[in-house]
Amino acid sequence: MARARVSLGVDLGGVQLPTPVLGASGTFGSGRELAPVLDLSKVGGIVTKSVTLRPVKGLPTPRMVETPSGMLNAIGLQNPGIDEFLEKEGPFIRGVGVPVILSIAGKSVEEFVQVAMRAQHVPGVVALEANISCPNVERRNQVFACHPDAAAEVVGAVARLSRLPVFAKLTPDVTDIVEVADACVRAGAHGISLINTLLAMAIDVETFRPRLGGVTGGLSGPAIRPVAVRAVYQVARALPEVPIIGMGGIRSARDAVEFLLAGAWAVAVGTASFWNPESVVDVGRGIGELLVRRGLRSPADLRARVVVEEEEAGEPAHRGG
Amino acid sequence: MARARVSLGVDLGGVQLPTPVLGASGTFGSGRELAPVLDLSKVGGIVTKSVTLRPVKGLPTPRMVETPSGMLNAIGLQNPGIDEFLEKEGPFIRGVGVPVILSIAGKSVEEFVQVAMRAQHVPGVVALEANISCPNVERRNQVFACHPDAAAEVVGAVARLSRLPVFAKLTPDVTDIVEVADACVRAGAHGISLINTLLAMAIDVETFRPRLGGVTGGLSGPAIRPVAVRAVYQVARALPEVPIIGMGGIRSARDAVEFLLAGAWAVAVGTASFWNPESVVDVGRGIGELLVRRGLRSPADLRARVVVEEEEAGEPAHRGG
Amino acid sequence: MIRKKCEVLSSRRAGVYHTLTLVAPEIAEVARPGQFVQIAVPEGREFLLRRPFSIHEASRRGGWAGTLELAFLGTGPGTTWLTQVQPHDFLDVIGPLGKPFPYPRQLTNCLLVGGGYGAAPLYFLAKELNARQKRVDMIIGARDQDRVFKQVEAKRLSVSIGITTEDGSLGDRGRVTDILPGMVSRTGAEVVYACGPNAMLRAVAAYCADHGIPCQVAVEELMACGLGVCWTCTVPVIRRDGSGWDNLRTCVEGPVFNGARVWWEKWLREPSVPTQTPPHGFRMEEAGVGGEPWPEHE
Amino acid sequence: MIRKKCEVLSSRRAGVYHTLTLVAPEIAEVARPGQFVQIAVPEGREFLLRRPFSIHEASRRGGWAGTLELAFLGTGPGTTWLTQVQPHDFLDVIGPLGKPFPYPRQLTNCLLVGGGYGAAPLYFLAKELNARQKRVDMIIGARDQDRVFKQVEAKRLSVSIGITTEDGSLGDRGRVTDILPGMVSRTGAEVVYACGPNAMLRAVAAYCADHGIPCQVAVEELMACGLGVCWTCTVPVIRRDGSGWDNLRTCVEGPVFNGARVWWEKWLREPSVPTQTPPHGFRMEEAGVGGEPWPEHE
Ligand SMILES: Cc1cc2nc3c(=O)[nH]c(=O)nc-3n(C[C@H](O)[C@H](O)[C@H](O)COP(=O)(O)OP(=O)(O)OC[C@H]3O[C@@H](n4cnc5c(N)ncnc54)[C@H](O)[C@@H]3O)c2cc1C
Ligand SMILES: Cc1cc2nc3c(=O)[nH]c(=O)nc-3n(C[C@H](O)[C@H](O)[C@H](O)COP(=O)(O)OP(=O)(O)OC[C@H]3O[C@@H](n4cnc5c(N)ncnc54)[C@H](O)[C@@H]3O)c2cc1C
Ligand SMILES: Cc1cc2nc3c(=O)[nH]c(=O)nc-3n(C[C@H](O)[C@H](O)[C@H](O)COP(=O)(O)O)c2cc1C
Ligand SMILES: Cc1cc2nc3c(=O)[nH]c(=O)nc-3n(C[C@H](O)[C@H](O)[C@H](O)COP(=O)(O)O)c2cc1C
Ligand code: FES
Ligand code: FES
Repeated sequence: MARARVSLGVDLGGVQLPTPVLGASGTFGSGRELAPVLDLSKVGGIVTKSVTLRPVKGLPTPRMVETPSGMLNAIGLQNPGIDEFLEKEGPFIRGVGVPVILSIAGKSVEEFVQVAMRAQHVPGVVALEANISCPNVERRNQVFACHPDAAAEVVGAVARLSRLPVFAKLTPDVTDIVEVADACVRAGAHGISLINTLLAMAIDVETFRPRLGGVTGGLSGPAIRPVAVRAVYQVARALPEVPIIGMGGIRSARDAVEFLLAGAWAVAVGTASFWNPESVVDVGRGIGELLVRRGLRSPADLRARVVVEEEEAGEPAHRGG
Repeated sequence: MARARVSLGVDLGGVQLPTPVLGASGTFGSGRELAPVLDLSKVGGIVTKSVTLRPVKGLPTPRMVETPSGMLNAIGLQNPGIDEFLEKEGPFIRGVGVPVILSIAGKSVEEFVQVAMRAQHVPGVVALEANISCPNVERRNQVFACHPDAAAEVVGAVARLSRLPVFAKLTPDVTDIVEVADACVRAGAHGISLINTLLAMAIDVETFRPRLGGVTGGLSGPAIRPVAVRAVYQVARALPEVPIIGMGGIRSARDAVEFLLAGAWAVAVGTASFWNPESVVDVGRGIGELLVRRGLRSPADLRARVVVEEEEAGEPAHRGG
Repeated sequence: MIRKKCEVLSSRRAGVYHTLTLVAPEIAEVARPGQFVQIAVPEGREFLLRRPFSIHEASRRGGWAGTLELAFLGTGPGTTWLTQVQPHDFLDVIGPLGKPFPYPRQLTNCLLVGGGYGAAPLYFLAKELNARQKRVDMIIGARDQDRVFKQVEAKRLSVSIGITTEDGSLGDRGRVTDILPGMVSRTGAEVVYACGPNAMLRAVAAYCADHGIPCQVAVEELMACGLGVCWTCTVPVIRRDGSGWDNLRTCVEGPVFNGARVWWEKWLREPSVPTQTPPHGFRMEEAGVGGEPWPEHE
Repeated sequence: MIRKKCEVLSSRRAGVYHTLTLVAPEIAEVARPGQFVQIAVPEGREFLLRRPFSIHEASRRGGWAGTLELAFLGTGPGTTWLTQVQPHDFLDVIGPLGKPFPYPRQLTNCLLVGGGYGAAPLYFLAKELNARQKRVDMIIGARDQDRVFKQVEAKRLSVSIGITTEDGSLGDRGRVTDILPGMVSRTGAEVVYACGPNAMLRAVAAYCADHGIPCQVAVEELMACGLGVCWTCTVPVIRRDGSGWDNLRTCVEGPVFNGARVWWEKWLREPSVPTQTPPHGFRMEEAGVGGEPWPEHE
């Protein structure tokens, strides 16, 4: 009865999801790989592994390190390139029956645009996610998402030329993430995906070698959740009208609700799928139960509902110490 | 015999420490509080809780939240002000017999300078640590360490007017930490302390309220170690001549050695002292044992020894995904 | 403050509560009622911080000499783990920590008010007060019958006891503050000691302040270290001379505070806090602040 | 690929190794030698990822029907925890994963080479090969006597066995590759299967490639998921047509690879890698690549 009135569906400004919980890019494949251990019909959607224009072989192993409550990865965006990807995964995407957000990556504005143009006509793909938080080799030690103007350039070009809504995927490794998000939105981003991994490193104290073939890598998992919730809170306060897909360390419905309360419109589960491939479904179900318990009707009823008293409010400053 | 040749002492460009392991600011008091459970004569040094010009009452509780492999704190720099601090702690600092680095904080360049002037004449204080990664209320949502020029302004003023070497304590919440570190050094910083906590947030999913009275807070503990090691690695590669005090999630000698290999000249233990108040001593002893085992003579023999092959080298870029 | 690896002598259930007896002669020897210990959690878990527990019993003499007893509820990961420790396991314990309950100088009639597991330290206190020829009466409050903590022992230690449960399953239905006035007049209470949920302490302290009864409360606040170095555990307390207030550390200046001096409105964050300045001094006068009925803490 | 909560039937020590028997009929039914399972670690720990383990035995018939056996060393936190699981505990298991060892079409003489716990999957393989009327001989290598894995069972399953230990405490002093040539000629080996440390596999594969002996190796690489979605577990493998190479996933396209097609120099990162292009094709020819002696994996 109470349950009957609850719907898990969310509307990301026109992008309809059956549940607010997506499989995060690079941690869910295209969904196909997990089908044997997961009821795909129950996921909110799938964000594909980022695809580039040409095939990328990626970085040498080791490509991962376990760290306290998290892990580092340094894959280097290995992927078969957009053409082979569409050939191999297109039919599956068409038939999977849940919304697919295709994640695109590239080293130049031009490459992003070309991938987007090829990707946008695949039935089943409801949106693009521009992974601008990946290595930009044209400007060393930089990623597009580290600079509002560079980010806007990429996202703007893709948004102008593609018929699909574009989510800009941002990194927390910036001085002012709101500034970057704002620039992306002004440039035409439909929404913002937060957060990508944190740039990090681990060293083997026996061999003195970096524990990743790529030397540095991205930190993910529960360890980063508080940073991700903060990023979502900051961006949601500044851009309340902009759909936000929140992620970073989510492994339970309670974790996900933290993101919704902070201002996310939907969430994505990444690393948690590695140990519990059913996480995306479990988290969705758990959100439903919580809604019932609270007498709420929709995940949207939780959005940005965090209670911050006026005296406390104001832009968050660093309170450490 | 082998042990006999090993010395744990390190020289931070003139600042001599008996061991490379310090108690981190805000987690070690002035050392006095921990004396009953810790042999202070065995620590490498003490970095005091940050002191401001006037007394600060700090933020409302709750002031901490436990998070996966870490914790958030939002103290708001509660302290009695430099005058009462020196009155209360001066005698102890004078007599403690290990180097004390006095951490200073403020809302303006002027305040930093005034605190520094009062602090510098206390016997036992061997250096100042300018905590420029604390809230700067004159520019909301900003901390000095978020902007190279602001950071340089503060550090430069303190360095010019104080007879003590100044370490600039930086936050990882920036787009380019090397740029900030470089600006501080050019302005006269003697060394760099990395890292302060990451800006983060947690929300109570039952009450919908932030779990910190300060709304946002700083993430510390093992969870952030890979971010800290990366920050030290970046700064050490760019500024090999500059003494670096590395910290962030250190709880064992192996953790500490990661920082030394990445380029730290010394390390500080923060959160780990909360569950093991003897951490600072245990980590120091463990480094000594590792030196013996490796047939090395000094912690300096580990400094920046991480082996990065040329093909791999180049500025670290974001490798996530 | 002593740090020791303490052997677990026994781990028992007491209703919904668990009690743990530790072999800790050095700590038991110096422990006083109201103080607490910090217990380290096992390595390799995703939670790291020590957990604070009041000292329920500290036996210095007799068969259990040199032992500490703790009583707790298995709620989150830390206390759940603690319910699973076995006899002969060793725990890393730091204690005794914090300021104990002060004993009254002249006054003799003491009323002890405990809520939930908050009653735990009051049994240790009752024994010490009895040993000092004070009259002890007790009020034990809880949500329901199962949560009423050790009523039998309470009866043994006090002249009279009152019990309240929110569901009325035992004693009077309601809260401790409902029967507080009656108990105060019946027992001629001159001093009140309270430990339990902060909201309960606030209500007890308010009543005592309004009626000029000296009141000591043992509070709880989140603690990262328990050793005085992190400043996460503060409570706003009004200065004895009324000149202002300070955020004092529960782990060092507390957990026992003068109930009349805790600035409850600010601490427990009523949205209705009108002002940032402390409430005017009269309460403190009535509560005998200034000429307090007990010696200042050393 | 099946996910099940599997009851632990037994947990035993075998020298320095531990063996775990799990009730897992669905997985045992379809498991083949060379495949592995991913075991979830308990919640609340600071390590999160599943641990991969080769299938040492899969009993489909007889007394132990429907069980899986794993063999492992307690090294880090995950395997140390696993040594402590008790009978009747339940483990969250995903399997069978990866590509199994292919069986030769016509060739009959099989030499199985195992190092350390790497020998574990070879016993399962030996049984399946025997069941197919193949001749099985084995080489078991280890650091020392205690690390020689189940030599008695090895003897039972093979026509002859050779043992090497680095300290000479059992069998020949040295490495498996020291006795490999002799064993090959003595047993008339036509096919080699190897599992063990990657460095050992590399040496075995090099010998086989140089002597034109088809060689299948089961490799190890760090795995975050084991399910094919994270791409952390890749190994550089030369294309069958020699046209280039690809980073293939150990958990999907492996862990069993054609030893002649693995680009060892690149994978194991010899500083001496001269070039970024794969070694020229001749090895692959000799190793019979192209016209491979076993059916391609489905
Ligand atoms: C001085 C003092 C004495 C205490 N005495 C007792 C006692 O005798 N019996 C008993 O059952 N409990 C007592 N508590 C509360 C007890 O410390 C918490 O219940 C326990 O720490 C919860 O840990 P957890 O992992 O089970 O729960 P979690 O909620 O997961 O703990 C998360 C974090 O919050 C802290 N925390 C949670 N609840 C409390 C609380 N109520 N007070 C302080 N910190 C908290 C924990 O220490 C931990 O750091 C006392 C607390 C204090 C401050
Ligand atoms: C296909 C495959 C089959 C395996 N079969 C066996 C077996 O039958 N018996 C056995 O004892 N071990 C086996 N291993 C190795 C085993 O998975 C590791 O020893 C184990 O994961 C170590 O976990 P830990 O927490 O004890 O060590 P840690 O070093 O703390 O593990 C840290 C991380 O590194 C990974 N890791 C560490 N060592 C290895 C390794 N050698 N290979 C892959 N990942 C590793 C862990 O999975 C974990 O993610 C196999 C590995 C693979 C890839
Ligand atoms: C409770 C707490 C209080 C802190 N207070 C200060 C402070 O006053 N000044 C400062 O520079 N850093 C402060 N820090 C940051 C630490 O010095 C250290 O940089 C950070 O915690 C990372 O190290 P860790 O992970 O070992 O704790 C504080 C950290 C904690 C946990
Ligand atoms: C192994 C791995 C690969 C990833 N690959 C990508 C990728 O290709 N594109 C992308 O946008 N994000 C990628 N990510 C980042 C995740 O999508 C997600 O933003 C991040 O991991 C934080 O969420 P989590 O903590 O739930 O994993 C990857 C993460 C992991 C762990
Ligand atoms: S808990 Fe750290 S100061 Fe009280
Ligand atoms: S371990 Fe994830 S793809 Fe192989």
